[in-house]
Amino acid sequence: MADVYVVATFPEVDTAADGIKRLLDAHFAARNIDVLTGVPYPPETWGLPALKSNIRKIAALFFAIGAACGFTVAAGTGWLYPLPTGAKAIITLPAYGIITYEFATIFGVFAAAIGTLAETRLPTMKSLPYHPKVSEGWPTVTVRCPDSQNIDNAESLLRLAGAQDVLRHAI
Amino acid sequence: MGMIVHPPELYPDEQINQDVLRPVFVTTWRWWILVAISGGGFMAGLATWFYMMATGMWVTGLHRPVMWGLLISNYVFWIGLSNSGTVISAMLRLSKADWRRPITRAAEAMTVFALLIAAQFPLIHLGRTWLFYYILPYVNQRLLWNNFRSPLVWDMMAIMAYLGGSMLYLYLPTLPDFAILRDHADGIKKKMFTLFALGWRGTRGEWTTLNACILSLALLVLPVAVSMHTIVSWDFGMTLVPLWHTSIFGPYFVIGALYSGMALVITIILILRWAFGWQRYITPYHLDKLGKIMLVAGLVWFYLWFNDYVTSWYGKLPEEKIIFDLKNAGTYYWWQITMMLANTMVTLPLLAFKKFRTSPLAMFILTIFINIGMWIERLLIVVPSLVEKGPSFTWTTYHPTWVEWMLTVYPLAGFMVLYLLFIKIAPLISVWEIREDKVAYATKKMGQAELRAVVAE
Amino acid sequence: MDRRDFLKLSGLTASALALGACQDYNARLEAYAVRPEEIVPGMPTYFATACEMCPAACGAMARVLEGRVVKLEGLLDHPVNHGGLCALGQASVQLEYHPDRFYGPDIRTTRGQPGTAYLTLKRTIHAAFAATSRPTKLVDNMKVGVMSFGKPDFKLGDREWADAHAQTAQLWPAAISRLASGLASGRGATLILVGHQIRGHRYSLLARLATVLGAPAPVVVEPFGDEAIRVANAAVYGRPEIPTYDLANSELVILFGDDLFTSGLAPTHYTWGYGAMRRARQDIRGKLIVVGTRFGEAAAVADAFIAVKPGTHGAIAQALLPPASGGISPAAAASLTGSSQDQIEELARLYRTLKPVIALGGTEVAAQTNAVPALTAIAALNVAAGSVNRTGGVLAVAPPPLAGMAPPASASYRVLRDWADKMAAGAIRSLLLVNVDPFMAFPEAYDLRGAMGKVPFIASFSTLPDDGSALADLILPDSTFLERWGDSTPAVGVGAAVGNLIQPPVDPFFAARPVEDVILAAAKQAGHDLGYADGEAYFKAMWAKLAPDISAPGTQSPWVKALRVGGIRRAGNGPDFAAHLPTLAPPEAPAFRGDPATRPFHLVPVRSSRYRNGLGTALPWLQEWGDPMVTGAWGGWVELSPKAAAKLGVSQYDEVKVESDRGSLLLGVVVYPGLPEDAVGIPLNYSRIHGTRYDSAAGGTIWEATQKTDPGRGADVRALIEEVIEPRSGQLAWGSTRVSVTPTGRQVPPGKLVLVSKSVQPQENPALPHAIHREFKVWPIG
Amino acid sequence: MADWISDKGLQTTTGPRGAGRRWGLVVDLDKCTGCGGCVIACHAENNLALAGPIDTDQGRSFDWIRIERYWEGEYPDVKAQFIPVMCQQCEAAPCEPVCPVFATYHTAEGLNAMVYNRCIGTRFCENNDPYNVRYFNWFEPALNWPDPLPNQLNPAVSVRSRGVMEKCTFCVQRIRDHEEQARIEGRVLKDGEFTTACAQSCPAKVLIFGDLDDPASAVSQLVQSDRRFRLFESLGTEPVVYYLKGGQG
Repeated sequence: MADVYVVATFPEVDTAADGIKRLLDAHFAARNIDVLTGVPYPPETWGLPALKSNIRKIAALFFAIGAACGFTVAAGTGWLYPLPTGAKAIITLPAYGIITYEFATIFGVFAAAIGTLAETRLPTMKSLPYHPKVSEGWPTVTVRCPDSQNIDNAESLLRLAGAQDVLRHAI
Repeated sequence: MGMIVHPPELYPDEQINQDVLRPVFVTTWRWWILVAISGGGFMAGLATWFYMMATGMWVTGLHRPVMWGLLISNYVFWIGLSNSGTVISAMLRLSKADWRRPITRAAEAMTVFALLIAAQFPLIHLGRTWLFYYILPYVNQRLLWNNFRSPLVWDMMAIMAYLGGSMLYLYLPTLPDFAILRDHADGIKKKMFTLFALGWRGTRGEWTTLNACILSLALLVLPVAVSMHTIVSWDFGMTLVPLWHTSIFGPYFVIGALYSGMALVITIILILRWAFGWQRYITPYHLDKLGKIMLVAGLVWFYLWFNDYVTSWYGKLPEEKIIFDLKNAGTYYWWQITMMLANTMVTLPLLAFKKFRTSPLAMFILTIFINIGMWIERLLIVVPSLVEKGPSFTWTTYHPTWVEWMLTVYPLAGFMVLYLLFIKIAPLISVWEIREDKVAYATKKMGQAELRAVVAE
Repeated sequence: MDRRDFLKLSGLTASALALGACQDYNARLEAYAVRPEEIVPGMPTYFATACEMCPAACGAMARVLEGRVVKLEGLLDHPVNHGGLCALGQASVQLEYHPDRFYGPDIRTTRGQPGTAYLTLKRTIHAAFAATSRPTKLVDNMKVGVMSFGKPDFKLGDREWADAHAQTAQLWPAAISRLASGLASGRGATLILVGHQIRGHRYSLLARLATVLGAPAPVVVEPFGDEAIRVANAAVYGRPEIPTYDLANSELVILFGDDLFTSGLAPTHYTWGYGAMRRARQDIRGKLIVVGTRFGEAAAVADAFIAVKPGTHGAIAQALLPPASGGISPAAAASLTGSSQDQIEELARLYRTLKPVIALGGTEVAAQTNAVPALTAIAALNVAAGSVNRTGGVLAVAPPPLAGMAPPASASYRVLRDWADKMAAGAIRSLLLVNVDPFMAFPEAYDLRGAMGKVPFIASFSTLPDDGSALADLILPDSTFLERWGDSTPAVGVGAAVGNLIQPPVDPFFAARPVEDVILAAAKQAGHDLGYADGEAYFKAMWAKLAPDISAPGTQSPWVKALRVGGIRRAGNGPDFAAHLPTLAPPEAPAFRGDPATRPFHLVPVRSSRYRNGLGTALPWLQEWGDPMVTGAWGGWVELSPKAAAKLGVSQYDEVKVESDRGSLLLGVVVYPGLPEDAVGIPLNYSRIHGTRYDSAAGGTIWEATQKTDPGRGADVRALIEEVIEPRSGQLAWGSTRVSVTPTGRQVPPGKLVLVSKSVQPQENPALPHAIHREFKVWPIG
Repeated sequence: MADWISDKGLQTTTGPRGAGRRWGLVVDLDKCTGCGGCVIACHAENNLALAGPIDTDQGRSFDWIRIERYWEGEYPDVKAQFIPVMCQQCEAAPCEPVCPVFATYHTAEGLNAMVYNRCIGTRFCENNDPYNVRYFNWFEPALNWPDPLPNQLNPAVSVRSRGVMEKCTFCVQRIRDHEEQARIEGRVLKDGEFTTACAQSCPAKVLIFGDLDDPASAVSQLVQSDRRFRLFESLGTEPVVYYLKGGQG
């Protein structure tokens, strides 16, 4: 059965936070509640549990992998095709160190970008709950309601908190 | 009371949208004229390039032993310009300097486009451009990879890393703004921005990840910018060519790049400020801050330049003295004088005055002059060392031809074209970052007092 | 059948054969006649022959690949060149494949205008060229870069080549008939002018033709020649020859004038001798002192250079001689020559102490009005020092192995001029220019063109277009020495009896034919059967006389043996000179033409190693190679001393007008530190009016790779030279002209002055050019 | 392994070599008269292109070996010196490592090899060449040989195309040819069995080519001379072209 989201836009942060508080008080699961905003707000703003990102770790991991790749490619090339040039060693550590670093950065940068997309599950084909007012700066609370009887409840709670526009969004 | 503070005023979100997004949707005749002019220059440069490819490198003024000339000094110049955008943005992001917000996007875009332009020069000046891919480390049936001992390969790797990093560093922070554009656009533009926004909604998770990503990128890109300019300097420093073979070139190039790049950032934001009426976003406060950074960069640049100058002057190694004399007493004397006037002797003292730093017109003229000086400086690095290197029997002079001058106009025109097109696909002031500023500086009424909310990111 | 096969088959059908044997550098030297099955495609074949680019008669080895000659090398152990070969010799392959070679005989109805049959042939051959696949367009240009390396294969258009060969085959009979009728009409009033390539038995054959016609003997034209040296040598050594200078074993060589190694009669031989003199002996390093006006190549390698005023070389020689035989004091010599007395005294000391010593004079001395007395004084130095008939000294020339091979003496300018006067008077009915461009030997002050215009019939045997052939009614292009038979012997003594046998490593290019084939056929038609079917039969018959002298191992015939080693060489010298020390008159002052007030500069025409006697100008390698001293390429220039340049306010690449009483030239300035303030140097014989694309004065050829138009070489310095004759030898005193130099205020147009090295002259900034060269800056003087 | 990561291991003067030969050239400046036979011999042997007058003046001509002339002093006390300069085939060649595509590298027998097919024309090698002996093909050389001049071309040497660098190869085609010949005949190469085109043409025997690793070879003997020096020796490029000073030394 399709998930139904209740989407409520608020003109102000305070009222939106209030709406979330009401939902939590009504035993809506925190993991089903989200806020769409035009700017990032401090995590504490909504009274929801803080989220963690693994991007830094991913970038660091791939930085290391890139370093290994870079050195392997540079040194391996020298190893397989040992062409002497200018009485430089076949495995020239300073030169290959530079290649190692550049490879590491390329890997790290792209890992951070691809990791971001993966972590945020973007780009997506799904029609996810959204309200155009978000881009006007209106915080918009979305609540996933697995049980259809909770939908009305959520709507009324959010209206009570001062939501301007409350919609249902089914996937 | 006239004091310049930040942020100057706070606007409602709708106003910001209106101000900042307008250039994306509203196209004036002035834009078309600029596109026509720069596009013409770009196409002419492109045609010149293809002419040179089809005819041969003899159409340039290059000859033995001046194997690199104007084209490579253009390369170094544009690589230098590309430095500052990403660097300033990353530096200020990492140091959480809030005043950065209105200028980061414009600066980052400058980096990407200057780099895209600069990266063409190594290809332009190849004898057999159509075989450029021999330099790439890809598996091939020729059973040969590239020579990782060559500074040109380091250079290629560094350009790839910096270009990749800068493009992502430009694109990912623009995602929320593409979402805003998507919500404001219709028709074909809506489709385009929907595609660009990748379905950004602004969930808590998205923001958390994006912020982490931006910080990671800033951390990665900042040293890569340093490495990139250092490696460009090593294209010269690794050689045995007199006055190229110096260990100061690394930091000297990095700081020179920062200096000329900062100048271009200021030139660009001033143009944007006038063109789009963004006086309320880009204020003398920014000019003052950027001017201070530029002043420091300029002083350090001069300090390093003087280091190089005085060591080769005092040391008097015969082969170095020949080139030194060319610059300071010979053929290139007036170039040297012009350079010193344009980017040091006149400019740096003026920058020390707040009055100059905060005057948009003065800064505009000043930054243009700095970049003229820096362009000459690149020329003076590349050319004199080559015309009189090696056995004096082979010494020569160098006179660029129209082809090389066309290919000097080409990067400028190309850069303008790219920048003008970018105006139409992304807001040049980061909308969400300004709004975040507003959140950060929001005030709360407490009793009779208006208190500033202290918000940590 | 493509052209390669054509060349291969037709070139290799002779009867004699020999298997390759190893000799120098492991080369497989071959006799001319090798059967096709013995040739491995892709493997070079070497043919021993001799170089004929100049009179030196160097032994040479032609490397032939699939019917094409790709390189000429020196023949090791040849007494003339000892394995070396000079620039001109190396460039001879460009003569062979010169783009402007005459493709076949040309009967002209209007002088200077090619005949219709020739033009048709030329078109056919160009069509055949065009049928080969070569990159010509820009797009192809790029394709070559991408797709392939090396020159695309010649895909010859078979039909076009067959046409070309059919056409050439038809042209010769008519041309020979025309020559026969020309000879018949000329008879006793026939004049045969020959160049240096007509020598040995080729000369004998022409001499025989002259005899049967009742005409005067063929006249040898050597531009700006050496007759004064021969006259002086006759006076001192008793024979008008240029003896063997045994440089290799001498301790001191005093060279008057400066062109021994570059443009003398045997540069490779003397260069070899110089090298051996310096470093071949264990403990002795021979010294070289150069006495001259212009500091040139020899002075550059000399231990000392004694600068003298133009034409005063003889005074230095006389300062070294005892007073009894006309010697003068060093002080007197110093005042006459303008050089330092100390230097002369030091030279006298060396001359007295070092034995053996050789003194010899070059063209700088010979080009003056006092040439003979000066050269006599120089030759007398050898007698006074006891160097004559002595190892390390001056030795008599060994007679050639065959009397018929003796080198014909070149005619003096006075003789040439007399003949030209006869032409002008209408006394010459028929003129044969055999491998010679007479214009190279005449200053423009003499109207040779007008004189030749009076001759009813002119036939030219030139291989390349030149000013002489431009006036011909009939062109009968001679084969190059790489395509025909011949023999030669050196023009100077080399310490051995040398008979070079020249064989054709490749087939004649297109339809060129050897002179002797044409002469024999035409003489026969004119009713004088000279007794031989063709050149090959003629040379075989001549060399048959030598058979007992050539010891041939095994079954090889002496002829094949001679072919394999390139002739016959026997070490030894001629019968000793009966030299005597002449009593000299006080030094004679040289005469100059031109008022010193209005013409302040002496003109020093420089015979360069690049152009030599004029044959080199047509060859692009020699044009493009920078002159060793000036580094100038492609044409002429005017050398000005730094002081003179400063005084005139000109610098390199400025254009000046150089003017004598005879004419004027516009030339680019080269600042040349090796000249006195009152002399200018201009290279000699660098251009022709009707030359090839590479040496014509007017230019206009498009250089395809860069689409640049060749500016041309400009008028030659012969336009300036006064017609002054040295009275005793009749030689042209071509160094007797005074000129003025006027800046035009412009720079020369691009390509008119070409300098390979543009480095700053040390006079402008003494610190610079040498700073970087400290490591090898040890000058020859210890 | 130690050889691979230490620069010393590849210093060809001391390190191991594959071919057991190390080609070298000795130039005796005391014999050189600047006659230029070597220059034209090189043109003929190695298919050097013609540049034409304008491009020659612009410094785009080809002289794999050139005779440099240096002046000193003022007339009449003027002096000049010739010095033939060709690729010095440096053992620590600065031009080699800067090539991004291995178009130039060092062969086991000490030759500074140039692989035209790989060259993309960065021209970095000539920048880093202290002797300025590398020549770039600014134009399509084949176009400057009007018919029938190309008949002279030496088929053993490739004709370069536009956009690639070229330089003296020590006549590598001759080396290969004679190595092959020796192999067929089952013997070792003899000293002086062959030589480069320039050395062969030199009438004064200024240039002597041979194997520096063969102690009996003529070049090995000559490099013992006190007159020996190398160009720009202080740069540490380790050329294998040895010059012998002129003069009484």
